[in-house]
Amino acid sequence: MPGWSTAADPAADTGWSEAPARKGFFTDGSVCIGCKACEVACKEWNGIPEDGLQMLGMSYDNTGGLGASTWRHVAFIEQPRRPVGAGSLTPLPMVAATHGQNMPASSPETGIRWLMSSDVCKHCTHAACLDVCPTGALMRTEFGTVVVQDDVCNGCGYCIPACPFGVIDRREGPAGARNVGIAQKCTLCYDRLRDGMTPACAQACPTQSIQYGDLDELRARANHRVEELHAAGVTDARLYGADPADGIGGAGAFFLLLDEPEVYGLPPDPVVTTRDLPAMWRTAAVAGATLLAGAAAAFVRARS
Amino acid sequence: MSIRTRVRQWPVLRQFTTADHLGRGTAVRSAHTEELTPRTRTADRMVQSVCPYCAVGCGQRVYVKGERVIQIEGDPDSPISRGRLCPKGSASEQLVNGPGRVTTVKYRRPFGTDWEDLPLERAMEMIADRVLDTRARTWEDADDEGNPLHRTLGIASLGGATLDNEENYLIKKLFTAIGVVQVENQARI
Amino acid sequence: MAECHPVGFQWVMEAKARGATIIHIDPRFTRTSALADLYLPVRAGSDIAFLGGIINHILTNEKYFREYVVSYTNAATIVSEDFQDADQLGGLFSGFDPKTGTYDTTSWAYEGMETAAAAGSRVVAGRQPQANAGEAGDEFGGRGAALPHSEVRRDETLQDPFCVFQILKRHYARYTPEMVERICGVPPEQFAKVCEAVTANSGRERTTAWVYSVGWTQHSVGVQYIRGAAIIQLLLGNIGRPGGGILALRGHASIQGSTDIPTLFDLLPAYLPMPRAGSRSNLDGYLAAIKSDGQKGFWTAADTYMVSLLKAWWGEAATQDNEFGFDWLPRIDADHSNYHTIVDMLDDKVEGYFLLGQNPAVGSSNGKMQRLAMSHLKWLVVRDLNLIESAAFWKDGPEIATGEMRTEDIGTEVFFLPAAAHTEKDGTFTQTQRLLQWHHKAVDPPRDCRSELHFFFHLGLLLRDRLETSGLARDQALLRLTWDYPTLEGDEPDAEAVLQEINGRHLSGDKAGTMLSSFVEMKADGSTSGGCWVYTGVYSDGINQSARRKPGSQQSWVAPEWGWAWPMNRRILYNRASADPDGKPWSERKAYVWWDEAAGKWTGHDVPDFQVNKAPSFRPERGIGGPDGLAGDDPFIMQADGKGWLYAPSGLLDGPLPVHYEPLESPVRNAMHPQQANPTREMFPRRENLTSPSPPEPGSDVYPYVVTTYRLTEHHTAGGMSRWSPYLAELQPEFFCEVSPELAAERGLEHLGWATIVTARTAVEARVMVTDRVTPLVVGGRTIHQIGLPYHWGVGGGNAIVSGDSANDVMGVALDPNVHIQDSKAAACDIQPGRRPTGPALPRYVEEYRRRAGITVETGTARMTQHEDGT
Amino acid sequence: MTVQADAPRRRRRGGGRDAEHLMVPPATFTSYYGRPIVKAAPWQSDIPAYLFLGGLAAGSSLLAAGADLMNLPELRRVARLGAFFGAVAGSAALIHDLGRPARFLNMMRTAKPTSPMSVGTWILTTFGPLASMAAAAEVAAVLPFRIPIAGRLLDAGARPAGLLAAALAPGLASYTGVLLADTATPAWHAAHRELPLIFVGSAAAAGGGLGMVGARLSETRPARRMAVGGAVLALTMELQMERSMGLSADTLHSGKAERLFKASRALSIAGAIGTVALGGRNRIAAGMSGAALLAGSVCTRFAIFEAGQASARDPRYTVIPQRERVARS
Repeated sequence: MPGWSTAADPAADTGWSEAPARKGFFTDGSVCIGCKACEVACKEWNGIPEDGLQMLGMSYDNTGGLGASTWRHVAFIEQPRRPVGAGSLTPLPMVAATHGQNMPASSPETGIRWLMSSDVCKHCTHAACLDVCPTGALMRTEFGTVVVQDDVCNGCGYCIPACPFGVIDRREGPAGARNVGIAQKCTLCYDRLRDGMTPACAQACPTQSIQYGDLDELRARANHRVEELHAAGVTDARLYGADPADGIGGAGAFFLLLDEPEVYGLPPDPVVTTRDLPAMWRTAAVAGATLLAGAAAAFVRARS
Repeated sequence: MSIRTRVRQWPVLRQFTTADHLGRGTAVRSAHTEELTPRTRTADRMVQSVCPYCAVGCGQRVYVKGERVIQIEGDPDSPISRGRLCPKGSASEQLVNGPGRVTTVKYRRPFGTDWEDLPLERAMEMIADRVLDTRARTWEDADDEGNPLHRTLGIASLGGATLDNEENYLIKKLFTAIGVVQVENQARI
Repeated sequence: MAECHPVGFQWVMEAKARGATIIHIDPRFTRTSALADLYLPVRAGSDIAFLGGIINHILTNEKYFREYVVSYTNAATIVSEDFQDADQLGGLFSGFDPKTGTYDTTSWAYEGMETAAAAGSRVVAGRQPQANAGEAGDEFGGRGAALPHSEVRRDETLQDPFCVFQILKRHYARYTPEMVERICGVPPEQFAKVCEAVTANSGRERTTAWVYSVGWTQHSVGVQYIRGAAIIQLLLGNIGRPGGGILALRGHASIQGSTDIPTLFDLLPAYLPMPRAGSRSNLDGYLAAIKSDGQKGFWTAADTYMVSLLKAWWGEAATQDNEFGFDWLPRIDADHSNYHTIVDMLDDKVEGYFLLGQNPAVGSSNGKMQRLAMSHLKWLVVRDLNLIESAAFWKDGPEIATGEMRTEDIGTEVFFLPAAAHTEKDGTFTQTQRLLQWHHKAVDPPRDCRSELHFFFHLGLLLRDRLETSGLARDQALLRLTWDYPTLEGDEPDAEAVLQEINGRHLSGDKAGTMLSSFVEMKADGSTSGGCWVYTGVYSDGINQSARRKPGSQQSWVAPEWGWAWPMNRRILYNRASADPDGKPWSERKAYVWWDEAAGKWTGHDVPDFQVNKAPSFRPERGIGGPDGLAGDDPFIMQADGKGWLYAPSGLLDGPLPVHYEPLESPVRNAMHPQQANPTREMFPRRENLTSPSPPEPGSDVYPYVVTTYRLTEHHTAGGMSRWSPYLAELQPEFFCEVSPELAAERGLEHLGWATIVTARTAVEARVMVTDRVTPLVVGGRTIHQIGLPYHWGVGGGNAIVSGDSANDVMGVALDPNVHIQDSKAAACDIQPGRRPTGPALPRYVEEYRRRAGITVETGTARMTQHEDGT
Repeated sequence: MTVQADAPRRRRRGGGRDAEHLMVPPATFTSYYGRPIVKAAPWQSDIPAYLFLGGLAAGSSLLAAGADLMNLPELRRVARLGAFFGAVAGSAALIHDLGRPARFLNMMRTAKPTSPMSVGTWILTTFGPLASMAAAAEVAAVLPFRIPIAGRLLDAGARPAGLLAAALAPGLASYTGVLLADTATPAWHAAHRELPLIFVGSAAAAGGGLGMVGARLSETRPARRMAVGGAVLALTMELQMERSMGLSADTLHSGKAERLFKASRALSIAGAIGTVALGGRNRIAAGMSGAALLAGSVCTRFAIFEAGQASARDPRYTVIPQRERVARS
């Protein structure tokens, strides 16, 4: 099936032999302090330009969202504090059901809750941006991550609407400025990874809210963390993107959230668009055949 | 690159000749990507430093290439910071190489309406003259009761909390020796 | 802490992961609050009442750590019967002189020492030199005040009505949970949670740490805030122990270092005071004011520290005959601290000003007064990385826009000299835990950029060159100064050579020329040198210990081989207190330093902060002073009696115990005492620094809200190191005010709209952030709204990526009498929707407010509160 | 599932006061401050224009091939030129829309079945020269002189080239439907079962319409049939598409997309009726009907394009259908 890989190991599926263990991020929103070190460390390492000096009024978020010149984005959400455990927690394919969700509420606190979490490219197992890229600028690396090759991309922009998370974007700016006109997104610091280094954001993160490592290990650690939080009564905790059975085959960069995904600006149930591509090609074949047949029919007794 | 190599490098061909038939990995990798190396690796040297912002004292690694700072990041060896930096620390490279940094002397003459340029040596001479002139004019040798004062209140200084101990030491030593007592810094503010 | 020291906060998160309870008490809900287990909003300026409430809880519920308190603190010490507490005198202690606004502190002394406090001379508020008084609190960065001797009467049953413990009980009896609610706006059930958590997590097995920043210090009673925390920690046994302490989170890379090696008017290096004009102005007289031979502890060796300093500065020229050059030191006779200097500038008494990496036009209180003052200077030298507002005030400053200043009329000659960045020079920063860390030079500074080391060394050479032939006595101090540092490439003085001078050397004998390894080796006979005795040891064995970088992963959790901490590489001060009086750890969990009976010495994870061979059972003979006078259970080795001071019998100018006073500008009457504000505060009554009325004065309703200032993670103080950085500027691009939805409704403020904040000083405009994170408080039955202003922005800096009105412009200046720090964390204001007037309309707008409030230069300057009935 | 719309939302607060005011909204909303979740394609009008031009080229090339085989020279000429124009102008639009137009050749680095754009690029780059050759023969034929050698080659190659181009035309016409559908843009992806059919219909309508405009009446019967058939197919599938789109169909009925969509329907219906009623009898009526069908095809492409863009900009079209899908399963 074109465009739809079932391989558990995306690196092996893309021609990498003897690839290292798949790498990823576990971003734990329960310990994020919203310092934005990740945003700056990322920009500094990757030479990304400043992209906007407007105050947005979205709590302390003046970044807005991920884009061509923002590869890490810290979301800030102010909300009334609900009784512990009373937050909504719908089971979603991206949010694996966990045992904590029906725990009784304990010691309701009043006041407010300030959620913070650092968003990033998900480095999907089934990555739509990668699938639809016509130039091969987007590439799966040996680490299982997805990167844009700056020297290849011609800025067709197709990856942008393809991404179910709205991550990748084409950099705007004065012509000639660095990487203007081409698609840009988190590379999981591919260059650093190749030298055995930690990605810049994870290295900077003061509270280890951003953890980098082997994906398998991160998933185990994240599951443990959720159990720990549930035991502590934080029953709102849930993982997002940690399940290989979800619509993108599991994210290489997944999250621990304290509320529904859309509260953080994440889609509740994203599905890689190319999952439906075989069906689309079949429809296209039918359509093409219809056109051909119609055209042929039009010439039956063509002369009037 | 010869045509032949060029053709052999053509990803469409590599899609057929390698395992990456769909052209999403090895087949489409560019030569540039293949040679991708972090700039920390190609740096001429790395020196260990300390973040210049707050007083937590996070360790920094400063990478230099071509006598220019090319990267500043957290030093994992530091038991204080364990390699981590806040946004300010992470922006240190911009502090050093920042677009707005002024690297030449600027001078504003009395009642002047704009900055002028001045050679550094000339500025130093002029400042030395001003110091001695003011000092001579405002010198207090003793108070009304004849108690020694040995000072001037005509000169003051503010700053030091962002400076090195060695610098503060010379500042305090020199100012004290010329009788300037109004030496203060952020610790008072 | 998460907000301003994010990387330090990782350790709080570690503690939380291990089960620690995190409590955040702040007027503002910050990123710290977001991660805390419990957040309590509190009214700005009310913390002494809050802390006092906890002390009362500890005392009335017998929650104190009795063994620690009896053995290690002055709880048992008997105080003079002449002492009268604030509750007896309407909020004043005995000895207050309303004429001078100062205390005669004699009656506060320990029993039998009532005359002693009158030794020496001192600097007092209001700048009047006054002889025959105790030392000022500003000098005690590294020690307690002197005592004439250490013979004190103690009642270890703590029952004597005049023992410190009983005084404490009486003093704090009024600080009930109800009073806390009335003053701080904290409901009793919330307050009880704090009391419960703090006491439950203190004792043998557990410790509690307190962390503060300038939210505690920047008040006219700032020192007493910290004293409040000190009393709690001493009562609970949390000092000198791992996981305990009162931790100051300082905001600048070397602000601790600039206090240790002070760029401060009243100190010489290592907390030796600047000499004062007057009768005791020879070396002996100077030393006698610092210590007595009869007192305990290491301050009795102050003569060795001082002589070594003089030898470091004047070398061969410092001899026994000339008192090692003591007379070359300039004398102080008044408060010459920063804000006094600013006022003197306004009065044209100051001609020249150096600004070294500091931006007072934005970062100091009452920014307008700062800028006006600088316009009176003859010359100004600014050394910075960027063209900060303080360098460019004459060009594009706010007063140019209002017409209050005209560029063509400003006679200030300005030299902007570009500075070297931390990567462009060698040197040490001393961080907030007293750790010296060497940073290595990576590259040469570009073009005209130079380090301060370079600037001051070469300025010194130029000055000496010009005075070479001077026969004037006043020039000898400079001409005889040791000023011959070796230089490296680019004529940069060798910072290591400076650090070596700071460390000190043996000057004669077998070891002549070698580095001192400890300040204990210092001599008063001129045979040693050392520029900062607490730093001695940083170059021990001829090795730059501050440059040690053994990875943390390769050493113990105390990490003693990373950098070097003063004194003597001790990471926790007074760590003798981590063991019980017998020298055993209070608990295995909290073992840190202990007495090894077999080896006959103190040992443990850290360098013991105690004489290493002194057994716990040791008791000195009567009359012995100095280090040898310390008993085996006197952990507070820098204190004159070896004990932690719950009660400060001397050294403070505004009281031996903290008392709640309202901020100078407060919307409410002091609920605790008739006395409204700190009667000993330093004030600057003048047109440029007006104060709005507070109850019981009429007119306070014109400025009905509380305004406080603070920092954001994304910026650094006055912005000189962040507003020029695109990556930081874009994260917080605009000046904003944080208000509650309730206040927004009351004043018609719209989220993301504009608001004008006006105080007695001026008005600023800010974008509005309406947020539930700001909570209106009910104080004494009245709703109090607080407005938060981050203070990072300024107007008129050259090339700044972002700019905006400066929050500090609205704050006034009144000082804590002990340390001369301004009260910039609580003021009275009004807020209105919309942008402020511009041009000359702005001063008129501010003036109209003043008129309505009836403000004159005298407003708010009465030291003793006029009672409501006029008495 | 309720969704609160744009943040910051209004909230009533304060003791009995009527004042409403804006504030940092609490996170009970189901989006992040009303910001989009997915990103709209960065494409400007180049892309919908290309959708039309590609369709025109495809429809025209089929018409040209038929006309060639059936010996309808004028229709052949018009259609060949239309195919050429569609391919060339369409390619120009595609290149113009690139962030780095100078790198357009990088499209030829790979051949990716997972990428409709890659597939389409290969189709177009094959189609383009073939259609050009066929068109060149037409141009050569009307020149007042003979081009040596090349002219002969053109004579010989025009028919095979035209037929090959026509063979590619179904792909060229239909792949663009997949191009849009194979995205996370809610309105496009939801329409993935209909878009290829609509687009081939639209292509046929455009190609036929052009034939009606450019060829003499006697030769336009196939063009009229194709145009009407295409218009009917497109219009029918659009009805089906609106059902498939669910919530995101709203985007076809508001704003710019609504105006375009209405126009596309009106023009297509009018063009089809005109074609059927008068297209075989009146040269002017045929031309006008053809023009209406061409314009209808343009509007169809732009309407669908704009609807997709609008659906990407509003998070409701991302969140609600996903929530509903989860609830169903």
